[in-house]
Amino acid sequence: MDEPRIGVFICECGVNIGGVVDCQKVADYAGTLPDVVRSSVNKYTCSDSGQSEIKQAIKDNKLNRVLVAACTPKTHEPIFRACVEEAGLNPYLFEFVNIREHCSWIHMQEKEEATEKACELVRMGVSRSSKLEPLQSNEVPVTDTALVIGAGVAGMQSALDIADMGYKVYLVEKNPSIGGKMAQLDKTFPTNDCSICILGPKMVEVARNKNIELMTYSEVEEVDGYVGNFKVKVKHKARYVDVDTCTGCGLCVQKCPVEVPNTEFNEGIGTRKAIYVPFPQAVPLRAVVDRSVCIDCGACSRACSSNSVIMEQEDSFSELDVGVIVVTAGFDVYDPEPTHDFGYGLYDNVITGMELERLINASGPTMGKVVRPSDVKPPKKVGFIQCVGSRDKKRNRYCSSFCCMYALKDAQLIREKYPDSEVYIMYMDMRTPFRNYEEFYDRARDMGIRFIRGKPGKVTEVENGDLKVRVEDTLTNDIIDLDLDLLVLSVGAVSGESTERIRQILKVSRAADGFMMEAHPKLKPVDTTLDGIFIGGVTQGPKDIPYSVSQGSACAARASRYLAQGKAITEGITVDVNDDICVACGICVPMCPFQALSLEDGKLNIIKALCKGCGTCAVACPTGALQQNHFKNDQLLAQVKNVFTFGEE
Amino acid sequence: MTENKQWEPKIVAFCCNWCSYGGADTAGMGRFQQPASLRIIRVMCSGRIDPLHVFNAFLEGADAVLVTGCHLGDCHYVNGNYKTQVRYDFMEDMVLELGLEPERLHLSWISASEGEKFANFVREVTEQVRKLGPSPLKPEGVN
Amino acid sequence: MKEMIYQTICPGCGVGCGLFIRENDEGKLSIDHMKSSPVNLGKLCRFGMKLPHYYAKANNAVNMTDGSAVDAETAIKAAVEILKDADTDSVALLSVGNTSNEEQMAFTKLAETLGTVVQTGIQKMCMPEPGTLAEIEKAKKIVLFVDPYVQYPLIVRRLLAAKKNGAHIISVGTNPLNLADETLDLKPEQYGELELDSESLIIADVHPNSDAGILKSVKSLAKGTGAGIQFMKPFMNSNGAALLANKDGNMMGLAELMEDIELGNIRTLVTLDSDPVELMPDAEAAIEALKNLDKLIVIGSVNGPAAEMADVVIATDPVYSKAGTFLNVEDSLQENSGTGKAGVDALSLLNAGIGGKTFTHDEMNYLVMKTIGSRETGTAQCKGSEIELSLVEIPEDMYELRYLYNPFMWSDREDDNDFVLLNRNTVKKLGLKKGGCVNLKGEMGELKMRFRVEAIPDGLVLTAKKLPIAKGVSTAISMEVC
Amino acid sequence: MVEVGDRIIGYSTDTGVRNKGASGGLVTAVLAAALEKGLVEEVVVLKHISEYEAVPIITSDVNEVLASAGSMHTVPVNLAKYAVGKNVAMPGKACDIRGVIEQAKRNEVDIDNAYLIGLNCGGTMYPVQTQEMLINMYEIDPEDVTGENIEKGNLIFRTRSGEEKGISIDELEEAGYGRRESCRYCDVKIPVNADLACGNWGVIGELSGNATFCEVMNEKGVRLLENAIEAGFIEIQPASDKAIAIREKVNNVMLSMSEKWSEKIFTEIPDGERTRYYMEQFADCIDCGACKEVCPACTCGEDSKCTMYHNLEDNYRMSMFHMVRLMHLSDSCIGCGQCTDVCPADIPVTTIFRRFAEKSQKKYNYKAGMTLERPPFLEVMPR
Repeated sequence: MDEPRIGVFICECGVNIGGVVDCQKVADYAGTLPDVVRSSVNKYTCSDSGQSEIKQAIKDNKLNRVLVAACTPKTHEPIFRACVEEAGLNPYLFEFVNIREHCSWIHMQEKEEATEKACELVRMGVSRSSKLEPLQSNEVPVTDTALVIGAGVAGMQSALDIADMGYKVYLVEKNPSIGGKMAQLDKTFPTNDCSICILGPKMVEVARNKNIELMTYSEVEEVDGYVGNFKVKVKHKARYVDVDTCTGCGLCVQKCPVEVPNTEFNEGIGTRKAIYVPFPQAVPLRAVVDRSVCIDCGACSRACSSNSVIMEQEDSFSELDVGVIVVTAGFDVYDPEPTHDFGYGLYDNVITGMELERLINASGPTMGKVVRPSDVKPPKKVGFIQCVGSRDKKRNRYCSSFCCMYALKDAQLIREKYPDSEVYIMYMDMRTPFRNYEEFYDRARDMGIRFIRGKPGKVTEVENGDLKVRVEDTLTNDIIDLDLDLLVLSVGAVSGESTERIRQILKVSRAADGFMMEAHPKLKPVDTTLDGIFIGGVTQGPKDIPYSVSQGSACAARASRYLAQGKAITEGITVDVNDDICVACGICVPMCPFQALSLEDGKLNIIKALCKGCGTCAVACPTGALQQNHFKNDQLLAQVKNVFTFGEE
Repeated sequence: MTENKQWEPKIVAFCCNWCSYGGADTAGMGRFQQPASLRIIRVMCSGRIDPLHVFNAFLEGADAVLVTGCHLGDCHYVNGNYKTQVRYDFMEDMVLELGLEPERLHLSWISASEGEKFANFVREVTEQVRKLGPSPLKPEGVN
Repeated sequence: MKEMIYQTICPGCGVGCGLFIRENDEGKLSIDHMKSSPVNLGKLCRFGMKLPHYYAKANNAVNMTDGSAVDAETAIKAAVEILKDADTDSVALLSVGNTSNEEQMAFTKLAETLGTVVQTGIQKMCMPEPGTLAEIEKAKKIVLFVDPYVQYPLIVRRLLAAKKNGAHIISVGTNPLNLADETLDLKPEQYGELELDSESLIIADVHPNSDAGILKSVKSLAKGTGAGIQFMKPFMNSNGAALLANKDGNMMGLAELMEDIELGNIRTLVTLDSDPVELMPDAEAAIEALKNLDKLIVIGSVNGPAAEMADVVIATDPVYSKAGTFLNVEDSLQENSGTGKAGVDALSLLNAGIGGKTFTHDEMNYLVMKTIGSRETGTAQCKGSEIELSLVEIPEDMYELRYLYNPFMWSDREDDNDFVLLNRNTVKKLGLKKGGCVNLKGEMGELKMRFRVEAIPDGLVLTAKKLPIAKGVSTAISMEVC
Repeated sequence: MVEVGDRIIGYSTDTGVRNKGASGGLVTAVLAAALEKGLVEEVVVLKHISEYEAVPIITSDVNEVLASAGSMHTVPVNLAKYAVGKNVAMPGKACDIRGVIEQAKRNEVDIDNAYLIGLNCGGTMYPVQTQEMLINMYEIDPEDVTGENIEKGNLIFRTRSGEEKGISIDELEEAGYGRRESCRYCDVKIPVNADLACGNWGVIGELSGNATFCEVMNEKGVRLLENAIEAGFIEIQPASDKAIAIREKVNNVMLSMSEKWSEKIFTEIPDGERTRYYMEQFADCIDCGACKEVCPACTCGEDSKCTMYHNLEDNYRMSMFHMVRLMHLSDSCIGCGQCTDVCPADIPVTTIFRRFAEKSQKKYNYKAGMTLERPPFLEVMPR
């Protein structure tokens, strides 16, 4: 590397910086620092003219380092890196100093101190800049297949989009049928069209698509490798039915003597047999045996004309090589049972929204008849309580986003089916953004559904399973006692156990709400911090169907960038080991959460593509042989050293 | 620095790129005013903060050192901040045994949204250190 | 797996630290601490700890004639031819004490055959009898004319022990020492202020670049007050070299010797483990001077810069594997466990070649023992005159660059002392930046150096490293920020 | 056959070894058998140089083993760094074994193939100081000494003429002689971290002085003993309850002595004075790096974090080198005392490092060098 020649650009950011910090003074000071060959002040360094000045200066002054003192690198570093790269400089030779958020904006009244601090921050930056080294991103080849985990509506959309782009997709679903939560729903807001009627054709499309290899009743067990080169182990749970020959005729189901509650699809309302077809529109439409309740009587086997029942079947495994992974593992509905929220689990006639979906569904256990559990009679007075398990400091702080809308939908459906019923919705805030949602809310009001702004304090059961609900209407400050036949809890979403299991296998970060964490809340909403792994649907956080579908498509688009290019560019800021110093003690190896480090033949081996550049291993390294590029010890210590000066300076 | 001004401590803060550095940004965006005592050094993950860096900061003349990162469980790199916690416990024990006052070394988890928390933290530590005076490890004639 | 373990002493300075050198079957060297050594209890300084590097770098001495490698016989033959032709008056032999007594004795025999003497690089001077280093611990008042930390680290513990025993330690010099109770920057005429008595001890050192004026003052200070004096020496066998050199010859200082070479008075130089280029403060000047020689014969275990210019190089065994004995600054006799006799054997053949007798290592050892047994003690050695060097005048607007000579500088040791020392006023005056560097300008050029701030007197710049911009103990330089 | 947990008394079957080696030559015989029968390829032993000096050597020559120095109280060297061969047997004091275990944690020693024979150790002494002590306290010419032993709190020397003279350790240490400081407060006297824990404590009756008490600590210990029995090199018999009790008693006496010393040496330094104390202690450091070089818990090469970022020009109030080392050793220091031994400026390095390490290791309920447990500083999750 040549002697450092640093160009310093101090940004006034209009008056944001210039109004507090004496930028000219900072630039003059910077000019006296070692290795600085030019320094200047710009009104807006990030503007076109500011950027062209940088590029010009790189040429004119033969700069091999550029330092900009302006706002935060979190937003503007990529801009300036691109700028210096255009002028032929390695982007990692750019150094950013934050004198806005970290200086002018927080010392608005102390201009002198702020100027002095800005000088010091620039000095720290210059010292670091002198020690920066050019870095190259690495290229790795990408296997042109994708794995989609979870075949709900988001996963199906994602799989279809990737498949339609011409790439092979493995779609893994833990349940015997694809479809996810949407298949369980009755109608969909705000159009009230039948859920399965719109989803069914899509499910068939998935099954028919030649590029999609569907793996139902299967679970991802292990994932190894890195972007472009994932090795995935999938377990195919024994179905005890030959999927290839079964026609889903249902004869076996009729003969099966064992009947158990249908918890899988009907929320425990109604029953199913030990051998069953998940639901009429299931894809694949094949039977499955629940061996935990099967009595091995053999009745199904005898009933089957195609000899498809195979009781000897065992779990099998496949190993997949995929380039990218889309996670649409879905969610669980919040379970109010353990905490008996609003008497759920104690009183028969307190049900969840999902249970109501199955009750109200024409192909559900009651054939669409809404009845209350205690006496199987249609309710006359129905209440909905919103935000159950959501927006609650003791449960989950977040808003589950779709509960308001489904409550409005279900309330309307009840009013339509039973025009003489009274329907109350007890809410904290009704949240109805997006097209036709507010109109849907208006329609509900027009239909005579009554809205009470307040969260009920107490629910008590009176005689016949009737319920008494006390709620304070916070708009009128009235205490209202409602007598209800049926109380529906608008429960929200939680990240389920199986989703958490997938998260841990993939090592995707977990957000505070328990859902998977995106790489950036705004700019990378479906990316994860792990290259080549994307998250969509409620896996990422509660959202409704259109949003989930969009994310499914977004995941497909993001993922196929790798597939289309056939290569991936991995992090430039990785760790490197100096073999002359490394003593192969192996202390660093377990420090890496990405399995990038291993000891091989008495030498430390780094898989660059796995390294995310956090640098935690470099701290554990006793010799200092392991160094995080761009944040090397001498680079950081140069900054530390330059915090301080001889007092006289 | 002019002679008649009161002594102002120098505090070195190590911030992780994703959370606490963002927290400092948010403090700026919210215009939460702070004493001009802090010098932030950015690392990608708090797990990159080496006792080496912290001790060097003290030896160079830091009156206090702040180790900051994402809240536990929120690490961008799975578990970097747990490692930070492990190492911090050691650093803290060492600093105490070395006879430095406990107020001179702090650990705080600050998310990118907690600008006000960041600002309050800086204010509190600065106030504490002002009372303590310069660090006994500060080399003569350096500030 | 077979390891060799050599019991030897450290060649770093005259203290004579005992240690083991371990050579594994791949020839890699490492050290083991010899905790039973009464000199150092197994402790070693930075130089001693890095000894394997020194040997790895230095033990590559190869027999050569005119720059090409030859076998020992050829090299010796070539040297014989040179010495045969040489005129007795213009031959000089130099050995400062980097080798065993036996080789030293053999060198003296060679000198006798040639009709000359072995020069040790230190002019003849009245030296008091050395005391033991353990006596340092008993002194009541100690005056240091050396920086023990940098120059003779293994006496630090002695001084600390003395301090623990209540000694008052005064450093006369420039660098504030942690172990000193006070640091005084005294001129020789002010030495009276030290108020020494017979329970006091002066520690100073003698090396080829010593300031003769100061040495003289120090000696008279000791004489006048009855204080003891311990002269430290920079070479492992300085005392042996001084003892075994021909006693009545004309002993010159190294500077004088170089001057004679420059003037053409000396036309043939034979060195034994002594490299004038490394020993002189200005290497360039030394090289220029050596170019005036007709012939240069280098005998030794080290391939230094002089060896590169030599007409003949005769390789001897590295110190650790030599057979032989050494006298440290206490005059205590130490013995190596090595068996290498290449040096004595070569000198024997040389001697025979020019008409002298052959001899063996054992014969040399006998003579060494005999000499040591019958050595004269105390001031009886003192004869002849002493020459004073003049001190350099430093102009008002310049700084004085002063060398803190340490023995390890002559072993071409890359050190961490890669900086100069100056004080806060200088920093302020020049506007130096923390972590930055300072540009030093001397008569021989410019140099950018990093610096360390110490409480030293104004106008002074100290270095413990040879800098190519200045020659002599003390030089006027100018400085600016860089 | 031998089992883990067995406590036995044993001796060499070879009379020559039995008489020459300390306490019946059991350890020498076990080592020789391990080498002869191919259980190990190399053995680390002390090569005798003088009564006060020995050098560790790695050898595959049985004769070197038989000629080795055995246990010498005046050779305070730590053997850990010599056990880096692939398949090695090593006799050693508890601190030697602790060092090997720390080396194994850092991948320098293959612990499964390193056979560690522990030797009870009440402490070691400095050779030069010991010679001084012989003259001043025992009035014996150091050259006349042929052997030494610690028994019942007395340090006993044997001379050429066959005489023995003993003085109590307390008395010697009072006079400034006796054991090294780190040995005085060392709290592992019986090397239970080794594969075999051997020593003469608990050898009573007619075998006294002619046999070794040995506790089998693990499977490797079983292999060592069985190998030597099969080879016909040793004979063993179960230790009596009385023998076991006596060994325990000796150990307890030694440990309570350690505790007393520990209290005496590690007096609490008040809050306001510690910084100055440590600064003063390190002020005489000449940066030779010897303390790091000899440290058995350190496996770094010459360039390491403690040296690479330590510059003399920085002129800090405390040494960066020591700060980093204090950190790295606060969980890994085994208290062997080597660093103090080799410090040319006589800085009580070990004692200073123990001030940090004692606290840390107590806090994490972790004792370096005793098991293969990962050092707490290197844990991923907080304990």
